[in-house]
Amino acid sequence: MSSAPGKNYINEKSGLWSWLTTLDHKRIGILYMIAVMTFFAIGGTFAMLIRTELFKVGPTIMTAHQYNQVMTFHGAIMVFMVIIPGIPAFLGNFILPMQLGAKDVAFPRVNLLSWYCLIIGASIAFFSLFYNGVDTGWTFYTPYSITTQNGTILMVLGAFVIGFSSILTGLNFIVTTHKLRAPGMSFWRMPLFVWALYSTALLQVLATPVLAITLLLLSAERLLGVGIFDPKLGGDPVLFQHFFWFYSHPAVYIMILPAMGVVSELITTFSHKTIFGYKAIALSSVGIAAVSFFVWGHHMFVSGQSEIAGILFSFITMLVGVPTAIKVFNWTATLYKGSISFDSPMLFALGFLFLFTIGGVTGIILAVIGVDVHFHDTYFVVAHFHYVMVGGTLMAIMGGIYYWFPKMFGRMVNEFWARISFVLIFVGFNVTFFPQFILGAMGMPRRYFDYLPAYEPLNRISSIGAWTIGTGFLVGLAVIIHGLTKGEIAGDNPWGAKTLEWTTSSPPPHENFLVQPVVTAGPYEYR
Amino acid sequence: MAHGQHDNHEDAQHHHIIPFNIYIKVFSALMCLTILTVFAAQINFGAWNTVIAMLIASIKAGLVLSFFMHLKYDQKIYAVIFGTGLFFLLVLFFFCNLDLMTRLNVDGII
Amino acid sequence: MLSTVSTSSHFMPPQGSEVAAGVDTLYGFLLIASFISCVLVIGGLIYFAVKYRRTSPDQKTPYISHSTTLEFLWSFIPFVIFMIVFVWGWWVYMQIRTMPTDALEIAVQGQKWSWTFTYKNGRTSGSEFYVPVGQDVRLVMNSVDVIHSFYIPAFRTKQDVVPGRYSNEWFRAEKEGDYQVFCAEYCGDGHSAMMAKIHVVSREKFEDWLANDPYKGLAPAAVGQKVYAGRCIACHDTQPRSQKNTKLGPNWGGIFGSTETIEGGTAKVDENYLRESILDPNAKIVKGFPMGVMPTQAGQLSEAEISGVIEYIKSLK
Amino acid sequence: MSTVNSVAHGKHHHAHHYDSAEHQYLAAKFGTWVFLCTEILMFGGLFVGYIIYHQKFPQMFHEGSKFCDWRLGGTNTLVLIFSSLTMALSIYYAQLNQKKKSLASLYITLICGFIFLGIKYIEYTHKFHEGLFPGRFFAFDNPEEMARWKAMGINNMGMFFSFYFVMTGIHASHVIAGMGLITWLIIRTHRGDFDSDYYTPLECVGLFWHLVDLIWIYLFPLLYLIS
Repeated sequence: MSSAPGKNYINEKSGLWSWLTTLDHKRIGILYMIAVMTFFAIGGTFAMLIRTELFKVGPTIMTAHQYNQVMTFHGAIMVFMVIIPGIPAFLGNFILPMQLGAKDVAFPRVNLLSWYCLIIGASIAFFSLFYNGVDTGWTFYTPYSITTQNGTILMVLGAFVIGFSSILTGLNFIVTTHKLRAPGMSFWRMPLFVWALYSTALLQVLATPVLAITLLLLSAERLLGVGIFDPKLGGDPVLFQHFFWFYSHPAVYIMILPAMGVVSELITTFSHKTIFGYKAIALSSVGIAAVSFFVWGHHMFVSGQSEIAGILFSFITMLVGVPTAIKVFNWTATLYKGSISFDSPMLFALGFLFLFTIGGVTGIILAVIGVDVHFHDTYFVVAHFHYVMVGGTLMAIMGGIYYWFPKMFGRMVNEFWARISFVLIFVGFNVTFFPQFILGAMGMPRRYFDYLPAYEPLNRISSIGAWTIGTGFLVGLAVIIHGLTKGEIAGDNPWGAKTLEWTTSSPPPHENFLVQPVVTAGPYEYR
Repeated sequence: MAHGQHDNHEDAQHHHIIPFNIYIKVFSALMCLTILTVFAAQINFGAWNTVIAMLIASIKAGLVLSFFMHLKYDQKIYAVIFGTGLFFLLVLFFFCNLDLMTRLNVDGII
Repeated sequence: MLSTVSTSSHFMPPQGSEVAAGVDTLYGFLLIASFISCVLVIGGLIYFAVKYRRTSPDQKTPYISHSTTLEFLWSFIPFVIFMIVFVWGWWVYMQIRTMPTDALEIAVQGQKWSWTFTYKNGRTSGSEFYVPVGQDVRLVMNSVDVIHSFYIPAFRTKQDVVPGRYSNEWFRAEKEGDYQVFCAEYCGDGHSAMMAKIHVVSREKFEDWLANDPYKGLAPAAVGQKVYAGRCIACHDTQPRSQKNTKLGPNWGGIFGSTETIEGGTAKVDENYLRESILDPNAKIVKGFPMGVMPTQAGQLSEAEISGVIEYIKSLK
Repeated sequence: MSTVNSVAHGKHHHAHHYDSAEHQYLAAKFGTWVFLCTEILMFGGLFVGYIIYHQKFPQMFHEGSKFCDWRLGGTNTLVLIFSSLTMALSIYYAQLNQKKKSLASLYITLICGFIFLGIKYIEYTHKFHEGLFPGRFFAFDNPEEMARWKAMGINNMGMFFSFYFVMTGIHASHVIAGMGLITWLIIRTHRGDFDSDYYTPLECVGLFWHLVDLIWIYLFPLLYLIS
């Protein structure tokens, strides 16, 4: 069933039903895009509410109880529904099979099922709003989560179902990478985005099941009172934290590894130069993925785990720093003697490098156990992970959207406004989160509805920055919508990139390639 | 792995068929081991009770994996996948247990 | 250089202890190392971006695939630095976590959303406590409900307080003064109000305070005021009900003798109503306030204290 | 995976994005093994919890295990092992193109599933009857035993039954899921979908069913044989 001329995956069939039942990985990618952008808008609104509330000392626009729910929803939505599916399930779904030279992912139905898992899980989670909401924070720590209001169980079940979405996507990507590579596409010829997604998929498959069982036990805790995590019945709440972070630390890399993959693509394309140290970057993805399973205890340095465990976790955490450093240095080295053009995707990639470097070094500061005792659960941590998650992952998502937009929709975005959105997001981001490092050093704990007057000036700056980021993302949304309808028609390869997805037409036909590509060289042959 | 996908389906065009009597032998062995583990549980070996029970269970699991699940005859990658799962499970167990075993000031209130 | 950084420009709270100075020195080192690596990466990035910007559409670039030496160097050098800071951090951590043997022991109890401190002689205190300067103090902490975390920024120390077991934390204050305590583990609506103060005073002052019956010679209403400041202030204001309610619970001002609108009816605010609200807070919920937020104070307050609080509420206009 | 977008290729279909039916078979099997890996980690979390609390409260687990009848558990073990054999044989017969024997094996597997659940039902109702509920709802009413436990320092007997019900409950849900899949296989075998060239679903469901057996092989001694 190869496509007729002029037909592509978008216009091959029409009607909402054809989209909701599609098995085409590209269409499913677009479904993910819509879902993730919607969730991002909701989570972002909650973020704006948080920063507005924290604009001044004392209650501003809500009560403490409402604040805690807003904070919980912001965290849970952004983690489970935006950043985790963001790059793999949206950009990855669209790009991975094309970069491998495949016609689709290995299991198209499972792929669609995984989208429905996300939607159903998210609906269940949002439904908790009608059952008094949730105020546990996205971490669901026991015993607080056992004793608080009933909405918690819906949120927990929602996260459980979304977990399946993540597992199924990961499973699909692993099998696709192993079984559906184009002739000649050896592992060492795969683009770095594929390497990153493959490492991510390993994490999704190996870590998420433990989250599933943890959340099931938490539900059982509330419904059946099993007492496994309830100190009143002999259970150990610290064990819950072990189980939770066994998933949630690798989850941090589920969020950042694909972003690193996107950045590898962007840096090499817009430097018009082969990537520096391909193997080192590829292997460091797998290395980060593997080591990430051994470090979860650094989220628990002051939780009451044993001192010996804490020190060991601190040591292994240092080891994760090494492959991360390799990546950052190799990206910078790629720029050397390059021919760098500053199209909007590249601006986001450079922004990523800037912010991720700061996020990375502050991560090392937090990994030093003696210093972390002071910084743990303060705004320093909040600033650090926003530098990595927003400054890293969201910058990469934005860069990735602008980069692959011509391929997805056959149109270019408005370059000028895309750059404006970058400037607003980049500047706003630093204004928002840099002061939070200082707040953390000053000792302001996180998840605070109210704070001492001494913290007010920096909180004000932070809130102003947040509104700037919000504006930046609105501009970004406008750029995307404008590009969809009125953008200039793009060629097959507007950026002069070398990976396989650029060899087919834009937008690609149903089966991606009219002729099965055969690979004879590495992915970044700029000679 | 130089040829991408095409190396995937040259080596297994004809699937190995395990002879009937091997299935029956494995089944008999599993039955005997089940009876053995029940029998062993009636005798008190002290702390070794659990170890013996787990050892027998692991032998049974090995039989099921190798023959019923064809791991012995199939591509090694499947064993690698399964082993990876077990390995990371051990990681979870190791660190949780390390924490609980080395807490110096565990004075339970209840 | 380290000490300059660690005292002037890194925004940490004033150092209250020797351990804090140790933490700050390490932090200063980390800041400098971080700053240098950021300058290297970000500076290199900007330098390359400017120097090697694209000049023509068909510009060619050299094919530089890798350099084993360079890649080894920039994995090995960070590795060495990481190991140095790890060992240093370990050493600092051992100082934070090694409990002194001959210390003043104070039992700390966390409850939503207040801290109670009990000394060996039975002296208890809510939301503030006194310690002598230069004395090792060990806190033996537990929680009656959920996980809290006892965080003293000036001493750079923090420990989660887990229900079902005891946690330890120690400090030795070097300077007299008042130090802030926060709850650093999210524990619900009053989390950000769950604070306490440490008063570091001279040994004589401390002995005085310790020997003193806090309520000696006080009228019941004054006793109530002290209890209020220790336990109730996180959630209740003393302003009249007509004022805007800014805290979790209802304002206290002028409620005595009034008729309160509660869930499913009204109630007259008298001594028995107040007593019930203290001991069984969920029996009657003032309309507009959530159920199940306030924990019972039964077993937490003495009879004299309960009466004191009621008298104090009576006195509020 | 063979109805939509499929390519006619001899008797059997394979989806458009695979080169051949064999290629698709290997991918499906690969995916199944990855899925089994996730199952291992999910159940594994429970096992880790079990071992940790067993170390913490050995006597409590020891006493609790006395309520689990090894005869019923042992019978269930044998039933599941036998069903694993028949499951493996159904593939064996499909490989030999013996449809009737393959079908018979599947029916026996399904019946074994029912027997397993029946015995589980007997065990569960017995425990409910005695008030042996998990955790907070533990309502065992035997003053002598309670006094004995108290003397031994056991005050959270419910936790054993928490583990018992959660572990066997999740396992039973897998048995039910497996039985649903086997029913689907029976329907397709009746229809004549499978032969020596194409039996991918048999193989994949078979792997799942063996895993369920595998987990029970560990659950049995951990819950029934530690007293």
